Amino acid sequence: MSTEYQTLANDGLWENNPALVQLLGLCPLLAVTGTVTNALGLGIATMLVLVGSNITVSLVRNWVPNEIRIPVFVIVIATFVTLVELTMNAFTYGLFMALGIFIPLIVTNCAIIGRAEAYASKNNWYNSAFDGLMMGLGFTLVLVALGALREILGQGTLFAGAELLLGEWARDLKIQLFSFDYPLLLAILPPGAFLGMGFLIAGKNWIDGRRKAKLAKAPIEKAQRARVTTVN
Amino acid sequence: MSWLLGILALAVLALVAGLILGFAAIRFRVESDPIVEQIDNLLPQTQCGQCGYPGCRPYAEAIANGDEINKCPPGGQATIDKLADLLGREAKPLDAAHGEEDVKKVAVIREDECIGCTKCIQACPVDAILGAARQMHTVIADECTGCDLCVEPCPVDCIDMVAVAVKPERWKWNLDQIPIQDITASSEHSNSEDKQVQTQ
Amino acid sequence: MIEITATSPLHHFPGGIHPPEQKALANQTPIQRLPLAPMLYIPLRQHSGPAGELCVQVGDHVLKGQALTQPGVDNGLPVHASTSGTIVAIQDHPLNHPSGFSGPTAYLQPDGAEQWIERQPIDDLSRLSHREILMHLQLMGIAGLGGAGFPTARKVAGAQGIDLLIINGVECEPYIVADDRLMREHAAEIVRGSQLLQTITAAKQVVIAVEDNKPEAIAAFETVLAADANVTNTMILRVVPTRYPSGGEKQLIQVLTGLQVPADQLPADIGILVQNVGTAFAVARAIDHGEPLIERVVTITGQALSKPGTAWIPLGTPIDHILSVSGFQPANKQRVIIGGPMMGYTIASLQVPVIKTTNCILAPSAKELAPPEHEMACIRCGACEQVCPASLLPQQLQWLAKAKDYDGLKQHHLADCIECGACAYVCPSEIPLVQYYRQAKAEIREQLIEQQKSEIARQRFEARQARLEREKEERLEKHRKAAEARKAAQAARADSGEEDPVKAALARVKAKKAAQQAAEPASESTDAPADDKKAQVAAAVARAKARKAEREAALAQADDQQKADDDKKAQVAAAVARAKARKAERDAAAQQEKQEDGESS
Amino acid sequence: MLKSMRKNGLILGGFAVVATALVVTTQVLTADRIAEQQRNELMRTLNELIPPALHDNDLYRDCALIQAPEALGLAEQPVYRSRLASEPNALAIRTTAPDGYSGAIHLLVAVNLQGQIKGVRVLQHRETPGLGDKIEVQRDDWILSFNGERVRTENDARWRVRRDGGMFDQFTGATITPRAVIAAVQRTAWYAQNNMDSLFAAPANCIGEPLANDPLGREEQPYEY
Amino acid sequence: MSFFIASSPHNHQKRTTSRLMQLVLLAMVPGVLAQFYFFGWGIVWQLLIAGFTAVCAESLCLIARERSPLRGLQDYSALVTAALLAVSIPPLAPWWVIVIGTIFAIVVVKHLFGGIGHNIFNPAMAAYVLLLISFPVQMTSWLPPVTLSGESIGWWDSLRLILVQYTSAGYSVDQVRAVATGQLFDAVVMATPLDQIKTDLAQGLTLSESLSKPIFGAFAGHGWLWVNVAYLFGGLMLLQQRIIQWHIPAALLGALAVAAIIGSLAAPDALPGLNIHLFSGGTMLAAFFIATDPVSAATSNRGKLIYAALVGVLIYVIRSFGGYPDAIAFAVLLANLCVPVIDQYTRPTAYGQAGGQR
Repeated sequence: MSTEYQTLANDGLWENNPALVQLLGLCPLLAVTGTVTNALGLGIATMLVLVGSNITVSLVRNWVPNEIRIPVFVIVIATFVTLVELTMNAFTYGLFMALGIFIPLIVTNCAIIGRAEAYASKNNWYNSAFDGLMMGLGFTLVLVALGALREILGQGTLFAGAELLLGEWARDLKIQLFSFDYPLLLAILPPGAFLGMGFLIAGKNWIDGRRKAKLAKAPIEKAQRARVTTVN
Repeated sequence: MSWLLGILALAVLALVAGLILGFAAIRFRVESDPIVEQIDNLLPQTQCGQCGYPGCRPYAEAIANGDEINKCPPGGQATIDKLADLLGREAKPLDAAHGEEDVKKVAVIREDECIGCTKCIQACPVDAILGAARQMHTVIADECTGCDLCVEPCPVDCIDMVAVAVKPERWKWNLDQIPIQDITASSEHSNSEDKQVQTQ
Repeated sequence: MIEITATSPLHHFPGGIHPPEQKALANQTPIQRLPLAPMLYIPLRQHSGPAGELCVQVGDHVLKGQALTQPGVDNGLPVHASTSGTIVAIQDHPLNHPSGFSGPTAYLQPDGAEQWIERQPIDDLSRLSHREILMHLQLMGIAGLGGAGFPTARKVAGAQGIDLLIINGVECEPYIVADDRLMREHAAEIVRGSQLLQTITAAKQVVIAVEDNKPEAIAAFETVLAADANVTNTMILRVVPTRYPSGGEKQLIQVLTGLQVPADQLPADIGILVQNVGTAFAVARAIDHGEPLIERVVTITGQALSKPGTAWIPLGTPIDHILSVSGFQPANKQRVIIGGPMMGYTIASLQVPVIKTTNCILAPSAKELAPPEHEMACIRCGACEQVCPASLLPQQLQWLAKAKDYDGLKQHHLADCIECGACAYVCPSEIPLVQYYRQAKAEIREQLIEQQKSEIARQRFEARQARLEREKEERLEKHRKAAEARKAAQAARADSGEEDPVKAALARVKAKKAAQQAAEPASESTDAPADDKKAQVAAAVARAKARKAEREAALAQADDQQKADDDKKAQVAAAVARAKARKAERDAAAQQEKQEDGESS
Repeated sequence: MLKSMRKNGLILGGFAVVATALVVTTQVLTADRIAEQQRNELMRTLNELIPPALHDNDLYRDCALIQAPEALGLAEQPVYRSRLASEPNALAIRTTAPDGYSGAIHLLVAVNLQGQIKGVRVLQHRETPGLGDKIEVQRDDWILSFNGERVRTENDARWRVRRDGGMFDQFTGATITPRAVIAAVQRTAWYAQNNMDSLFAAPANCIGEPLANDPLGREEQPYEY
Repeated sequence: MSFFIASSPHNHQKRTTSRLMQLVLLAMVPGVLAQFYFFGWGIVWQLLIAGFTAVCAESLCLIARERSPLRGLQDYSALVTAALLAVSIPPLAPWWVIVIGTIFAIVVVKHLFGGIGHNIFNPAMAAYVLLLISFPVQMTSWLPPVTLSGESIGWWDSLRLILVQYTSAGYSVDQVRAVATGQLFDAVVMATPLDQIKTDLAQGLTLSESLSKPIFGAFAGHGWLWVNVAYLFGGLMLLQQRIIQWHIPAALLGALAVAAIIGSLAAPDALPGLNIHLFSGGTMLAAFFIATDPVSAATSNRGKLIYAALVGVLIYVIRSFGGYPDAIAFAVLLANLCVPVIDQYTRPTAYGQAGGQR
């Protein structure tokens, strides 16, 4: 794996994670992360759209004049979202129902148009595809983490309703970790999503801080100083 | 038939939008902001080159073209914050590779050692050194930016970078740095050696 | 047109506090004269503004009232010998300043004779021009005795034809009673000074303002004013309610007139001038008696003193002398405060002298003024906002100051803060708010200076670049001309047709010479002969080596204390190297001299 | 300027055409599959209440839209009719309880010819999670307590929560929700009993009307962030 | 011996934050006593648990933030938060309710926002809302006042109910309540007067029918009236001691009263009147102890008036038309959100900034 791909992967999954760092796509992120299944479903949908739109935008980037690039990106993204929506409707009907309005809302997820604008419109298609994949994966991971957090705290389960996404066999995937007499409703309700998100971001920053503290001990390479004046 | 209509409608819509955008692109073009000026105004104008560019203005141009904003040790964190504010970028800590923030200094030539080679005069970016060939040189302290570019060219190593002495009227109220006279020694006029610092 | 009558309503300024007054400690006894200190330390700068130019030398004998400095090119305010005696030193001495810095100070050893210099009173003001009167005030060293010590002549010069002259006898800060005692004992002279100031400024009206907690001072003024029918037309006494900080210039103006001085203006801009009673007194002495400002009333108070009171103190008297004759019993962590408890500053050394602005020396016991406790977090209770006389948002300013948001501070009008300390006084979390503001103000001021300096640096840099560019072009131009000359020569040769070897060679040489001359800026090349250069370089290298050795030696010393022997060796080596270097240098210099002699002869 | 306008317009138009064409194609390809999915989903719920053994007609198609504001709520509600050997057998009626704690509760009530409740399911609600949401069959058995009950009179006093002297439990901390559900089921059952014939006779004018947006019976509300 | 350098002013009004908070705690005593009298030992245990949890949470947070826990605890603010939360929740709520609430208040609402002085929201009220939406059953299970049920639960049984949810005789909270009340009253559902009205109105009863129920007594609800009077008394003590100023209580109660009068004139049979609004629920506690929290309230006097009036109106609106019977917490939190805006628009004009009026 070349460094280019490494950088892309690191950016998408951690350094420049669309959800944790760029704070993009919060609307679906906070709304559908009640369970891991929902989170995973939306994450995969977003990832598909992201990869598709990134490839397409990258392929057409040289033919699109600057002035109309945004409308073109929007058309491309809207098309992919509709395709994904129709496909999910046809093949994972239950999940489609559960995710409700949030599938079409992917079209307004700024993470997607953000990547189209920031990366795909300046790079070749295979790099863009990889970037889309990594960004999508990063987004999905955050969704799933938040979903797991809220599902465990709110219901004491994991993978409840996995059959909606994966078919009937997945019904057994559900893990009942513990059961409450009184679930922590806050975790299920939208404020819980905000709090959970806050804690995830805090966690990431904390880890970054620790890593940086370790890095700081490394010796610093002196940069070349320019001579402003010439001395004969 | 309905789908054909859909395609047609969208195509027309897109066409119209494209026309409008094409029109707007030409009609409402704005000249770019003189951002370099604004950046240059924030830089400390020491002209020290520690950023890797020959002078503050070249660095300002580089920043405008996307270079990092944390390469200016004389400006320090305050300058970085202001640049971040101006450019809407994230304020980063000073890049240690370019040096560290230091107290303000001026160059002082040990005049009895100066051989009058004029090398420092040529090195000074703000013409703050007076002198002529084989004459003793001296630094105009008020004009010196403390860039220390004159130190290295000096063949006899007679230039020192000295921290600027603070005058009472430019004192910054750092009470905890005041040396306290020991009260038992208060009757003696000489400065007692064992100064004790007592802070609130 | 502002007009104040004895019955016109008083106004309010927002906020304000009522700290315990503690004035009875020192205002019960008349103003004393203390024994003269064995040495006076007279700082050359005792006011806000540039220092004067020194006009005495070490060893000079000076008379009482003799100027030690004169205005000079900076138009500074002179200081005078407070008594007769000898100048034994002029050197840095701890300044009467919160920073604890030292500054140039004249050490005056009194001879005890109190021999006055010849005084030149002004009998008739009308004989002198306005300019001459102001010059006289400046030469007498008069500065505002109430606060910052702004030169009175300059303040008065900026306030011509004003509506209202306010003589400030409010003295609102706890403990301080210097003005109180002065008003009680010298009301007539204060009124006289006020009249003089009125004449000088051509003010239409004079108001003497006194706080209602000084009944004796009020009575004294009433007696004086009643006795003189002339003054009652234009001069009235107003008694203002006791509330800190009503003695602040801006607050007093608001109380008396209901007007506010706009933020970027001076009181004179709205037709008002405020002078302290002490200043009025000093003006009277300076004009009627020709006495320069060499002493002032100082409040000596606090429970760490057994004999508090007020005294005429010659400027330059060190604090420890005053304290010791007042029965100073210091405790551990003793505070000695110059000024009052609200706005005064602690000093770090008792050697600091009394200067023109010193109105109070406060040595409190820990019981009466408890030392500050730990700063706790701000709970946004808003108490500070309720007491701020400038209607600022102290707590907001505090957050901004802590965040170093200087632009935000400017927007919140930090500059309008008068540092009265009311906010910090009421703060339940004991946040030293004023300290934060002062630091922020200093930082803002510093940034402004830096910005101006950087602007100058930019101009100089750009000018230099332009100059270099110009020089380069000139050089290129010379090259071009030389080349043209060569070409012309060639052309001439070609034109001549026949091959004249001698001519051609000559032309070649000429062209070459021209080119050479063009290439080397003649003025710059003052190349010393080779041997001189060599010597110079040798000397320099030797010196550099010596310095290196020295540095290494020093390093070694610092690094390893145990290796004292090595150290010594290194030191010796360094010394030897240094000596060698010096010798080489001398040689080089001698050689150079010779060379130069040779050249000139 | 004209050149730029023409170029931009044509490119954008071209993109629109291609994109729309793609969408249309996909839609054509998935249409059948989607319809089937919707049907399956509907049948699953219906079959829970009226087991396949009790009918041999196509419930999915034997659907009538009925408007009965008094009993079923303001909207037109689908009624699915189960027939065995062409004989009327049972009804599944969608109904609305407008007076839930946090708005309307949508229910599906199955009644047999005798007016006996075959089963009740909550299709959609916004009751407080942890309190009112015990009306969901996934969370509590409470909704099953209707099975086999019958409404005897129009104001049958047994059809109350226990605290009001009826026969149904309430939940700890929430009485409004059960009250609303009980009242709605009662109204619906009473309506069905009295209009059995006309309900079966109504023309089948809806096919596969979806019961709710959310088969879990719980609506994830589209909060507007 | 040495000198001491300090910045001016050197004298100081000796009323520290610690002292202020202590006095606030002291002023809560009458209210707590009233609650103890009417609702039994539960309040005492809740206070103890909350106080202990608050001290622990505060210390841990301070240690985690590398500050001295001893100095941090000295300001007593954590205890005030704990006390406010403890008096707000039902006396027999399980222990983990108050523990979760207190930890949330201290850790999330206070320290994650930067510690005392930096929290935008009133910690006790934010925690109350968290508990209310997370554990609606526990948070709405109030006991009928002892004076009404005639039977009190002993200190030991109260503790057992809080810790293990069963008395020594094996009764659960619900059973105790049912036994204590003899099924006289609503044995299961919430028993506060405001709750009762809301439930009754939802059931179709008229206001007067609801008010004729025994829980209301003569004026504004058994027990609750006296609890409110006691908090009013404590609040007046704070006013007299100048710990708080009149602006917030006056504006809050005034706005609430005006709204209540208008409401009951407009719809006498659906909206309860002045007496119910002022002396039921947590009105007095809110007016004198909660809304006056300096950290999350507006700062200028004008700002305080606006802020508190907003709280008053919000309390009325939410009580009358919202989903929850009492509305103190929501109203305070919503008003907290508005504080920066209020502060911005009630900024006094600084000296000399008004433009030179000569």
